[in-house]
Amino acid sequence: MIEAIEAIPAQFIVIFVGFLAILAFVGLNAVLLVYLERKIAGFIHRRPGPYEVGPHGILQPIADGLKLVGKQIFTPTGADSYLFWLAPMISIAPALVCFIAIPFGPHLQIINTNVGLILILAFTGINVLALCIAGWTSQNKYSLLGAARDISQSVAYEIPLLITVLSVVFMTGTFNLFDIAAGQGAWPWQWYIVYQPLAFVLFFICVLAETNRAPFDLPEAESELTAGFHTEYSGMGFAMFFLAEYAYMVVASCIVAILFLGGFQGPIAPGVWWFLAKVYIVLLVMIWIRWTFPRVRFDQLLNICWKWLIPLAVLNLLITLAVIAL
Amino acid sequence: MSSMDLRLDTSGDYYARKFQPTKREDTLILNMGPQHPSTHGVLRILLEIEGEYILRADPVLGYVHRMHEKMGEVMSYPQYYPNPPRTDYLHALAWNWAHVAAVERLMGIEVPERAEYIRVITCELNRITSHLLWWGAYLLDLGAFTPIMYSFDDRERIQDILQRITGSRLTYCYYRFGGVSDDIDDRFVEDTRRHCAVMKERFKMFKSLVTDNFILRKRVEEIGEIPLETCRKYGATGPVLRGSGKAYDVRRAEPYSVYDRFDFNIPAYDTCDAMGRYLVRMDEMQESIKIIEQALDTLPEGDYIHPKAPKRPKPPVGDIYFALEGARGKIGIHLVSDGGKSPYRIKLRAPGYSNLSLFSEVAQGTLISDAVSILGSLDLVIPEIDR
Amino acid sequence: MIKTLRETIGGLWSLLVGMKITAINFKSPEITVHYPRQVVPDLEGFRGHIELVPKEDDPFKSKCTACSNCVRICPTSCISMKAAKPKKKEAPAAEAEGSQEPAAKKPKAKPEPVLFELNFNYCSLCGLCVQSCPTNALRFSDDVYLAGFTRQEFVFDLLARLQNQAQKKEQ
Amino acid sequence: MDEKKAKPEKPAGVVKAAKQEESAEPIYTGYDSDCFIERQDLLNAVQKLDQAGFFLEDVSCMHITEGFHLVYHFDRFDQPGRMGLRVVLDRENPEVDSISEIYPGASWHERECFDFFGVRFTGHPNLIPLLLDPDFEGPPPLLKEESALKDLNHLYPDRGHTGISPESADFTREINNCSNQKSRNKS
Repeated sequence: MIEAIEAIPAQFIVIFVGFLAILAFVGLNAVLLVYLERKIAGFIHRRPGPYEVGPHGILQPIADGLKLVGKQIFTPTGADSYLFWLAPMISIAPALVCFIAIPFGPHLQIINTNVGLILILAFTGINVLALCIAGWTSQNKYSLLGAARDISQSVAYEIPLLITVLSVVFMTGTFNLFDIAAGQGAWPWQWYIVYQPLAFVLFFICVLAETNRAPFDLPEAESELTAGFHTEYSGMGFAMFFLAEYAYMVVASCIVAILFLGGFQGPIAPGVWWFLAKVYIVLLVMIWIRWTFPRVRFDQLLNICWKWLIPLAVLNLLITLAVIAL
Repeated sequence: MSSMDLRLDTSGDYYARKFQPTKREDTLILNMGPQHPSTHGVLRILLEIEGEYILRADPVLGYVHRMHEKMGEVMSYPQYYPNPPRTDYLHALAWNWAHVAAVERLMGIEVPERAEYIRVITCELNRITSHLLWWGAYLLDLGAFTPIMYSFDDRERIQDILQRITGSRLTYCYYRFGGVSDDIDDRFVEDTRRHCAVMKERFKMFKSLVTDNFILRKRVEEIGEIPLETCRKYGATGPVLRGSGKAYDVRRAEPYSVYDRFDFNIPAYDTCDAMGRYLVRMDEMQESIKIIEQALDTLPEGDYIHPKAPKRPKPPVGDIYFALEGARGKIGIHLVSDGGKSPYRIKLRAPGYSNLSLFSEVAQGTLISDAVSILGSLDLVIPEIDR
Repeated sequence: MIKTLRETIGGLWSLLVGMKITAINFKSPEITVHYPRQVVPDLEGFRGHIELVPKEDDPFKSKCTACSNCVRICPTSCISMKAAKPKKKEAPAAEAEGSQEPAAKKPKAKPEPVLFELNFNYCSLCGLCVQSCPTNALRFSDDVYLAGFTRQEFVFDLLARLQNQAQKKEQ
Repeated sequence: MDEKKAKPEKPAGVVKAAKQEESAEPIYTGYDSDCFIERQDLLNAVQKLDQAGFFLEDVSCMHITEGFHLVYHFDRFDQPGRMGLRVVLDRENPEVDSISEIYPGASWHERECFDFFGVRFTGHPNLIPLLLDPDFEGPPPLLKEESALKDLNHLYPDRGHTGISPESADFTREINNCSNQKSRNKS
């Protein structure tokens, strides 16, 4: 028996344990983020937010989760039920994979791969497919419109996202997330945000759009498309989309923290705490933005991308290259 | 997908069948409403869309139709008090006033000065609450959730003030033939003054949070242009008309009550777009505050209701059309009396009815998001439209 | 070009201003009331359903003279009332021939309600009944926290309510 | 607020030569000018009003002994003045030309009259129920019982009920009169 375990490569065990850890991490994060989101919204609105379940409503997300689990699973008439229920799974699975390559601390990373950044960008791209399937198979016109919006939005924003990432990659010369983080110093003036402020802003906007966060939450624009692609999902289907949305937010914030905010680098305290603190600051800003701005219109969203973000990103890349070449 | 034919809704209801797609193959019929987050109640709009562009739009009404006009014919005049405010629950006092004033004019009941002042103050306070709710709800349509919470804060405070006097917070039934049902006191005057001062500060905050916001400007500027001629053809009034550049306000055009004694502007913007309508309403709230402050300064002493006001009025034979300016436009009451104790015919002119009727023309060729923006900028109250 | 650029930068600045405002509000104190633990302090002027006003000298009797003005004026007919003349000790015999005998003989017994019910389900709280009452026998209650599970719970027997209130007062 | 008991203000006659009385004691009726016109003249008259820059406020219908009485309320943005066009329709065949060609906004008002009274508007592009349920069966809801009906002489005493022609000088005078606004100086 022991031999059998020893026969398994160590790497595999690490991945297996890591995967369980990721599941726990994603679940915990979602719970915490839901709570934070509602609490922050509450405070911005000058109301208490969730307050009744547990002290200061701290157990509210768990109650919500239980409610979602207990709900009836409902498939619309005429929907392709296999694809319909596959979509939420396709949505959540890649998000989990992404965490494998993220260095949470100097010694806390599941696999340290040279193509970590590419892996994450590739896997987050799969989410589009999930939303597309969800919208298509829902037999609902609003879902269909939401899916159509999501595809054009994601496709458009992948481009400036990749270009801005490239400018950081050219600076560091590697796609390895650990190396990128390690390449920055412990103090804020040593982070890449100082060298690449424009890239940071562009990347952050793209992240908002890619994760479908307000003001770019067009695929699920409530006042226009009721709930967009997940109009017809109930119970766990909806919960998985919800979970995936928050998981992608966390992944995106991790990338922002690694690329621009020094990752796990920081003075005094252990790296993992610095990393989490930075990730949460980014998340808080995303939540803050959501509760402040109106939603942009669909064509404006694409205009921002094609007319502003892509040229600026290219410009930024060229400047970066010129500086490096010199 | 083949199992679902998105184009031909043969199984649809009466209105969907009447609204068959045109000859084009690549269009979609979309039912927006009656339960849709942006239609503010139970309005249904049938859309024919190509991608996200609207080719045709046709509103379907009647989901909250209650036949208030028939109720008017079977009830006596005082019994009809609670009905008109329930058509437009956001500016209830204006409807209350329209009904009361029409009967007063038909019978020649005198209204004491103090009562007229009280009516002006309360009606303008109510107008502010109506515009505040519109503001919040419009931004909700545009995807900003926070402003409605701020506007409700102020709105609730005004409702607190009004509740002390009128006894209700939404569907007021306060005006009576010949006056109002209760007098106002010093505390009301004080509270109102204080809140007016607070509101002035709040408007600055609203402006920098929302009106100046870049995203909002892009969502409302040059959206839903309604030329003045369209307004005239459809009989649109109120902020919709003033947003199209015509400073037409019943308070000025056919002065009623004591409005001719106050100094206030009629805001008008000739941009004709949703931004024009937005700015008109934002300015109007400030003008209302101006009116309220003037009225409080010059509030006369005296009766709050005419001592000889009839309890069971029986107006003489005749017909009368009385119009006044509601938050959404010109409220009109056509009252025909045959000398009996209930009206022979009472016709309510809801401003939203005419304002909404131009939607199908304006919405053509716009995006769904813009249609939502236009719909919000018309400031619809569906129960008023359906009556 | 420069104009667009300036517009864009001004626009971005307006976004930051918006975020500043929400941040200020984030720090400001709450304006809501935690309902079950706190209640709204000032309920002056609140109009609940109507209730009967007791006589000054006898809290068990209402001022109502059963004129049924309120019943007639109510737009939704939600008040129902039955009137009767109170039975005085020597009255029962006199009652029958009371119509022939003029009232001069003894002070006429004022009619009073034996049943006064309000169907609150239909009430639109217009206040016409209170205003039309010649003896001011009706008033609005301040019963804000009114809730129930069935419609039947909102049919109030106002006479019984008056008795309850009087009993509570006596205790 | 000094209007007196509203007696029907207008003197009898096809045209109300309103001016003489009003200067003495204005009575508020809300109408600065109103006249009866014949059913077939409606489109013509509305055309005239359209050219004069009026907008349509609403179309009010009522059930009377003679049939149906339609009142079109018009008003102006620039020079105030409400104009009422009154049309009387037959009982058996309540039909009138639709004015939605001229005023598209009238389309809904006409559909409302069709709903509530069963008045048919010829030439209306889309005369289907608007406020009522299309499955609604039974007589239109605002029709009165025979015993409750009143006739024109009862409702509008002391004035003629015959229509004037929109081509006539009287009609032009009505249009011009209504911006004098004498009748509502004291509202």
